[in-house]
Amino acid sequence: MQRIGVFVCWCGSNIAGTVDVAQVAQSAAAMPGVVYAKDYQYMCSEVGQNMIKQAIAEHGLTRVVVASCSPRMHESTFRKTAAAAGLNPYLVEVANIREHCAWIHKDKAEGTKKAIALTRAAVAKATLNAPLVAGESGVEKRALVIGGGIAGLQTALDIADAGYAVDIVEKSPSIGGKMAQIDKTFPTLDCSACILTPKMVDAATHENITLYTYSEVESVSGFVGNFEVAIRQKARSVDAKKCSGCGLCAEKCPSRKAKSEFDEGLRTRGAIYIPFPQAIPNVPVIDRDECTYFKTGKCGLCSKICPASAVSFEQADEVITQRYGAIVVATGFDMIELDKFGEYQYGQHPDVITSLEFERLTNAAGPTGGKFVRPSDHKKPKKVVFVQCVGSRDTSGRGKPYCSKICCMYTAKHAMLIRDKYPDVEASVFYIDVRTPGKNFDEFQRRAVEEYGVQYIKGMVGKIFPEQDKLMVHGVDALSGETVVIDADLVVLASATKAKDDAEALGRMLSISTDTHDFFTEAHPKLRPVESHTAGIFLAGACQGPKDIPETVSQAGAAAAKAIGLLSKKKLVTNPCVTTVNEALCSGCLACEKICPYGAIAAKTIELTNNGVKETRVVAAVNEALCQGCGGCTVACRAGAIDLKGFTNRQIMAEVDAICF
Amino acid sequence: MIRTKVTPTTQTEALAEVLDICGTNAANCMQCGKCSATCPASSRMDVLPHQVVRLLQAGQVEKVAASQTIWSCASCFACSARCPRKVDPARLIEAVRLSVVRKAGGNYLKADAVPALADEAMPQQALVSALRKYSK
Amino acid sequence: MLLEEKTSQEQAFEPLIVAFCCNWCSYAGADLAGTSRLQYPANVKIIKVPCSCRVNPNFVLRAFQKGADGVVIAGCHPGDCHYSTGNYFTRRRFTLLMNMLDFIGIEKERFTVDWISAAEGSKFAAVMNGVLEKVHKLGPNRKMRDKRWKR
Amino acid sequence: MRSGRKRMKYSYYPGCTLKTKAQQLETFALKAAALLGLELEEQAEWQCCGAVYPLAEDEVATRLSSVRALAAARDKGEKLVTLCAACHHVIKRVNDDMQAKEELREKVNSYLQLPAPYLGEATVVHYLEALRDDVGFDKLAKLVKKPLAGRKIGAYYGCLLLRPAEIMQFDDPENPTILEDFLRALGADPVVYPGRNECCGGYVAVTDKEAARDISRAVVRSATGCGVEELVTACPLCQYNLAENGGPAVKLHYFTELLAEALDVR
Repeated sequence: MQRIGVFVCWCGSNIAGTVDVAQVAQSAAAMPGVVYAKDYQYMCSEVGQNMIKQAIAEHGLTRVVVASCSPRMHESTFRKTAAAAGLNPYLVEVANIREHCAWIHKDKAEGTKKAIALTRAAVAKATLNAPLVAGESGVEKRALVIGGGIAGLQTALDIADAGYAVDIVEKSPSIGGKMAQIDKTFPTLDCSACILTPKMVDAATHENITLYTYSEVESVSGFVGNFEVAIRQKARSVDAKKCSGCGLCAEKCPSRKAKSEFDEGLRTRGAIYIPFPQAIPNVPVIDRDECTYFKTGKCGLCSKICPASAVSFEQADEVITQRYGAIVVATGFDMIELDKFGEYQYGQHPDVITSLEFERLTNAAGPTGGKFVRPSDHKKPKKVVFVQCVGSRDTSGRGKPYCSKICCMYTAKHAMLIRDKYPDVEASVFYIDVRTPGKNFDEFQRRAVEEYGVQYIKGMVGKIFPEQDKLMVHGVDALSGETVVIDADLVVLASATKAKDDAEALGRMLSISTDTHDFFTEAHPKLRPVESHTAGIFLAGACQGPKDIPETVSQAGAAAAKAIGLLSKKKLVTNPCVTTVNEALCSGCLACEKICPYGAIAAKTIELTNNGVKETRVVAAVNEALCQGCGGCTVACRAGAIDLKGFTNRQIMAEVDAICF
Repeated sequence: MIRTKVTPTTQTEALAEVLDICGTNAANCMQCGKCSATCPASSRMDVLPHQVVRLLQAGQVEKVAASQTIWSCASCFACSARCPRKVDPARLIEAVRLSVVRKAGGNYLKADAVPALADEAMPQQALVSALRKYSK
Repeated sequence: MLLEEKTSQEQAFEPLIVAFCCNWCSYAGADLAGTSRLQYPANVKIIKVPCSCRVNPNFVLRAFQKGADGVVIAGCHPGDCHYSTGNYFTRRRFTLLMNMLDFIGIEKERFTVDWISAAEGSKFAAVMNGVLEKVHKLGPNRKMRDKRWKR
Repeated sequence: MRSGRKRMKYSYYPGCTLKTKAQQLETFALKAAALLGLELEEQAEWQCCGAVYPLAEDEVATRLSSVRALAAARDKGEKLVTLCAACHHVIKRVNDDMQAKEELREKVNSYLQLPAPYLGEATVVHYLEALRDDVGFDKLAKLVKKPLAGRKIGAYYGCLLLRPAEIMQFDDPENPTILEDFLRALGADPVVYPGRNECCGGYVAVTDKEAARDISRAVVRSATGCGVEELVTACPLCQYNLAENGGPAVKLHYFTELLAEALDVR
């Protein structure tokens, strides 16, 4: 007979508010095998944990049941407590009487009844718990960073500086990401390129960093410490080893129809092109959908004029397979399409642009060479109107319900820069709320109003009516209760941010979850903000939710620290809840082998003596390093020979029985 | 006295009546004012649509009921279509208007006034609409 | 049984629902329902399994034998399984079990397989409320409970 | 009718105004329909739709006439086709109510006591939608005899056909194209102007002529600002407001007038 101790936590008033904890403890004391039951305010506190340790020693407990919050929260805490008292940690069970009971029920009598039932189930299971010993697995000393924007670069640099090899996989032909497109950064107004390009160069030249640009992750398998990743390096059609980066091909390419992604479509590029002058690697790429040679077999001019004979039309995609100990996802964000916001005339009128287009329009290296002119007639605008929250905080289905977080600050920046350079230009900002929490952020926005004379109008724009060469912006000043019209020359829309379109697919490949807006979900919103739910995979930057550069960089650093912590381990403790085969029962049919997604089960020949006769038999054998403990095979086994440690058939049956008590 | 201090509350009978009629509510509104910005009839309104919603949020139905706004709304649904928060100002305004005309003597447009208002070209669609909107 | 007695018994009918939830999605979804303070009846009692594919049809039958009025299996959405393919097995296995339950006279409505992600606290509560509603309409499970049934 | 052409039968709901002040809207629609293979059979004993959709959730009586029309179309197994934007708006939204609002559905049915309760089975289409989806603008273009080339025509949508978009399902409410596509099929080169989906002033014209004038003038100004000389409408009240209150700057036609003109059945 086991000697079980039951510890009922109040969680302050979180549990005690709707569950009579004393009664739970009292009922538990009468359950079979229970020799000790106690309730306490905070079981997870040091005092609470000591209480458990002391009880184990004093009462000779062989099993521990804690009725408290979700095991996802504190199971590991209590396991450590038990281990410290000399009890195998897997002899601890947690009854979830907070998330699954106290927090969802209001009636105290009902809540108490349910808490007792859940505790009874945990006691029944614990009775059958067996001591388990975790195995060990090695750690591949190499990290993969997916995404080469500022988040990915910072993560990679930090990991590489700690002495570990890092590979960056970037989908587009150059690293740099969105930050490379930005002109100035808030709140200090330093030039984005001036602070980003050195980091790009550092990454490219770092001895521990390998860049895979124009590449995508194709498949991921394995587990923490031992991921195996296939990376597809798309054919650039240019031999990077031969190319000197002279740019002659891009200059001479006769195809000029493709819109430059880097310049947000405000100018065109060749079919062979280098995305932007500071691109890394400085190797052109052929856009095969645009290239005349690839479409018709004619032209081939680039190949003819290349002084290094680097152009290679025959180049094919290459798949590289590599093992990694840790993966950091830093795939960034996008801006939403505005085709559902016809009232703002985006796409209908050339002088209605997005904020990202405005960045390119005012950039010295941008399509206008930094000259502040509007797209339609290349005249300098006299009145510029900024509209915030275009699609943000929008529950109508046209936009996104969340706050995009960065628009208040960059809009203030845009308006301030205009007023600074061109004091004769009027700048107005329509806003719903100004949200500027952040170091020196509010001061920055106030400076736009107070020193630079930007007109801030609390209210939205209803519709824009193009009239002759003006954009009549009809809005409202909600504070004064006046309707407003501005005859603007240029309108800048702060469109909402969104997750990358392929984020969900990538998440699925990595087995990490995405939220309803396809942003990757962190393991805990407060306490584990850079970890995903899957061990060994970390998150950095705006792929986890809208964020600005300072926040992205700090998250990147945090993700790097987590990855370094993992890579620095010699061995990882594996999950001991793996399947095990009872060879005496196994018929060797290997139905289990077929359904294992990890290839963890294989046939094994055993020798046995049957009535003095030696014979051999085939049975299933589990590779514990590969088994992830899903338990799918246990159901497939006709003989009931395979069982899952920690979740055995008997344990679950016992739980069912206890619940249906 | 030009103004008195009000106590915002959602616990008024008048508000309950209005919300009952329209089956929608005003809580989603975050006062961006897009409804007012886009309203083609705003020039005749003493209380702008976003202010209507705000007054309803604060339970001050009487102020809306006494406004010119409820008679100026043309039910063109531009406000509702462009609202980022799925608030339906046209419906809220209609509900207040109905809470007025449904009361005895509440008709804004009386049938015998119609001949004087109608002209030769006016389609009866206009007259039927107006009577439906402005009287019971 | 007198009609009066019968109705009073029906009023007192407190169904017991056993829910098997996978650790990665649905158990976390149930946690989220709790964290979000979404209400669903206390009749639902959750058993944690690593993956919905760990649930042996025997467990379901055992629950019915022991007097459960409804059984729920909840796992990650198809395609989102933490173990890649576990929930596909669940789906196939329990389509079969569903037919078998039907065959032996257990109302299909007593048994639910659904997909609830870690982000779907509200779906968790909604599914549980839906199951409760269905089971309430069916009344107590009398067909399969065996002599070990005690209530 | 030429043989071999598929004829499409519809249950046609005209509405009051089409029988009096807006006869051109109907006459030319019917003439063109005959040529296009659209068989519009006018519903027997139709009643006024009420002209405005009752926004109040608790109004049942004002929805009944629409339900009668819908049930009649359902019983014949035909699509219900409308011409007047107001009728279309009211009937389409009431149909949506009948599909979506259980309580209302019960009340309406227990009031009407139809042989078979009406549960929102009918499909409501506007004449323009029938042209676009059933006839096809490509085919329409082939039948045009007198193309409207060289004229500066703008389309005026107004509100009722477009909003609320999720119920009307007519077109993109901010960037509609159906009328422009229609005009293109007739050989015209339509002028797109921003005021085309703004309000004409509607019934406000009855009680506040000033206001209606402000509102419809804004539309006309937006149109003429883009060079529009002629406007097409699909609604008698829009037509009235733009003509009487919008000022003389543009010529106004119902879209069916131009249709008949281009098909040379005017």
